[in-house]
Amino acid sequence: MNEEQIARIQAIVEAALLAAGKPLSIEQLRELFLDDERPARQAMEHVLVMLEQSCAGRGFELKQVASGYRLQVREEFAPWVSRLFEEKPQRYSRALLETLALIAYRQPITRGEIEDIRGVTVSSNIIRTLLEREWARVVGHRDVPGRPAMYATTRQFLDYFNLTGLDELPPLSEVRDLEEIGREIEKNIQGEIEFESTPSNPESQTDEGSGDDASSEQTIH
Amino acid sequence: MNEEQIARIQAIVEAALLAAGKPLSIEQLRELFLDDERPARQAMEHVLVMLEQSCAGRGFELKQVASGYRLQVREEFAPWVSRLFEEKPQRYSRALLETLALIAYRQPITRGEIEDIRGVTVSSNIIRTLLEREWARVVGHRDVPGRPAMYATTRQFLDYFNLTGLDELPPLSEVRDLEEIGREIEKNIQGEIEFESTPSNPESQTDEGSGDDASSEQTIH
Amino acid sequence: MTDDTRAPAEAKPETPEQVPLALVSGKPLVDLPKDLYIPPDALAVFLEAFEGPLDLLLYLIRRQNMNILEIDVSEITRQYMDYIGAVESMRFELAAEYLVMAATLAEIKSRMLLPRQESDDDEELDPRAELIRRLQQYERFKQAAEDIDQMPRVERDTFTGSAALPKMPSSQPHPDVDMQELILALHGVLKRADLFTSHHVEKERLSTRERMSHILSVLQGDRFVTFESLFTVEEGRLGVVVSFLATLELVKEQLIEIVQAEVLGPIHVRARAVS
Repeated sequence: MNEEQIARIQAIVEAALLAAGKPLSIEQLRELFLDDERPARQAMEHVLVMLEQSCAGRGFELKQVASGYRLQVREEFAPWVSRLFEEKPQRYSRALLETLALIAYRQPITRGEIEDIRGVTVSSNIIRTLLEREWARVVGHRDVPGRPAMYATTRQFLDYFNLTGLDELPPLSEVRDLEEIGREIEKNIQGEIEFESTPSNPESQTDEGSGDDASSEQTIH
Repeated sequence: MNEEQIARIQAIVEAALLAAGKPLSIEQLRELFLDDERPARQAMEHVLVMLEQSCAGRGFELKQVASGYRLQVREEFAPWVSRLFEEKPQRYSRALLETLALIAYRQPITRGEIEDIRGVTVSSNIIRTLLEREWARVVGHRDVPGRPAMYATTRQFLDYFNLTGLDELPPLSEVRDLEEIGREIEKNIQGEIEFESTPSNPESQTDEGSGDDASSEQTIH
Repeated sequence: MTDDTRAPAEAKPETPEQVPLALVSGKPLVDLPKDLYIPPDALAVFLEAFEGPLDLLLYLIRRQNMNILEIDVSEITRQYMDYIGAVESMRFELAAEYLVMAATLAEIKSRMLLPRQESDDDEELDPRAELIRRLQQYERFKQAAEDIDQMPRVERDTFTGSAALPKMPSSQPHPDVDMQELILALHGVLKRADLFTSHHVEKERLSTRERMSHILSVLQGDRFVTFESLFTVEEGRLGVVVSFLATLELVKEQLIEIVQAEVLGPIHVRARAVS
């Protein structure tokens, strides 16, 4: 491809992204072209790099998110742009955000498991809101009595939060395993009561895992 | 205002127009800025001229419409962009295909004659679809009461099916041989659903064709 | 414990005190009086600021600048019980989870008062370790929720760009049809009409039919054309025959009429269906 062709494809891609108003994948972008003019995947990637560069200094930027690429307003201009909208951006309750965080980092997870960690009941409203916003979805049912639904986050969740994958979530703070906590306590208590040292193999099913466990489930979208 | 300020306002205006997704007036654009930073009307006009120029060669352009300014995808890219919104091609109904086949093999033929053979009414939609697709055309009117139109197939019909002439259509004797093939195909399509090989009473057939019509989902009449 | 293994959450011990807990009579309730006295009308609001017993416990621990791992269970328990007691005495509805936690804390406290037990094979966890585990676990996700809230998101920190659409070609795509489908359709309809036996559509007939259509389309309207113009020499003998057959068939079907003004004069043809 010569430069002229690239420039043309670049303009078409920009036009399509602005017309779509939502992310488009490389495949979707390639599909816009008829067989004989369709750029190769690699060429399309090149075009996207060029497009990204061409947005320097403008009001918008090319952003890659989970479902593809989209053109979006630069964060630095949000204060001005948000004045366009009378409604303030929606705020989410701590309960909702905590539930969302648990689904994001611990998926697939049941409501009961969320409640175990949060120590309180999860209201049906929160689950409904997450499902309606399409940030979470049911990915199956746990094979235990009652067959509770298991929740996972969606591509829309990642798109909404400007992520390409779950591995881009901020890492969870680390937690030392129970055994270590147990030893600490034992030392501190000074033998007032004897601490029963935990089984050397703390139930591997529990979420005591290492900090990288967030990324181990990134394939679930 | 110095150039830097203008560039910044220009980026903000661009961001706002892209976020708004609707035309914004000069006043609305000025309203985005707080009192002490709000550009004068004239300055804003200047910014819009600059913005317009900066869109040269891109996928979109600045357009002035009745209610203000908006960013719009360039019309020259409509052929590509429109593919974003293309619906999946539907399927033609059995009734339409039968009508088309009769026009091909029995032309020139009137709607009444088609109905006589098919045993059911031919809907106007079917005829219209065939005319719109330019597969059939009216070649005259039969000199009987009502002067019904006579239909024949077109060059486009031949082109579509890669025929140079109607004589290249499979002769009906071959069609009979196709009964076997047809049964195979239906069996494959329908899987476990049993294929009704001998519709013993043709009168009971509906317009949608016989029960072996595998494609009942989305059809065009 | 050693300092280098401090809990990560300890890195931000400042938040609970600075963030208003609740709004009481319009004023932010930033800190609680040291004696834990809370105006009765604020107590319910105060508790609502927490996401449950774990959250309240975390608050109490942070307020004393304690590390979770070093919590003075008996002091935290006392404070927790004070709140619960106060709320109960006000006859506020209290979520069951708070009461369950109160029971757990009471159990831990009573265990600590008991002499050490000689039960090596006791698989049960020390309730305090279990509590600490839960607190730590909860704190991780409380933090994660705050992190998620800080992440740039659409409609608040960024906006999806879109532009108006230009005039677009109408794009109703045409369905694809396979010749096979067409044949099957024909087969179906002919079989139903039982036409196989009574009609024989020959190859020649098809080209004749095609020519019939062609001739009809030439004869549009009231126009006469000369008979000869229906034939083209280039087509050769066969073409002429086909045209001739087509013309005869059209006459037979009374679709065209043939006129000869005078004997041996030019023959003209026109469509019969004149209005």
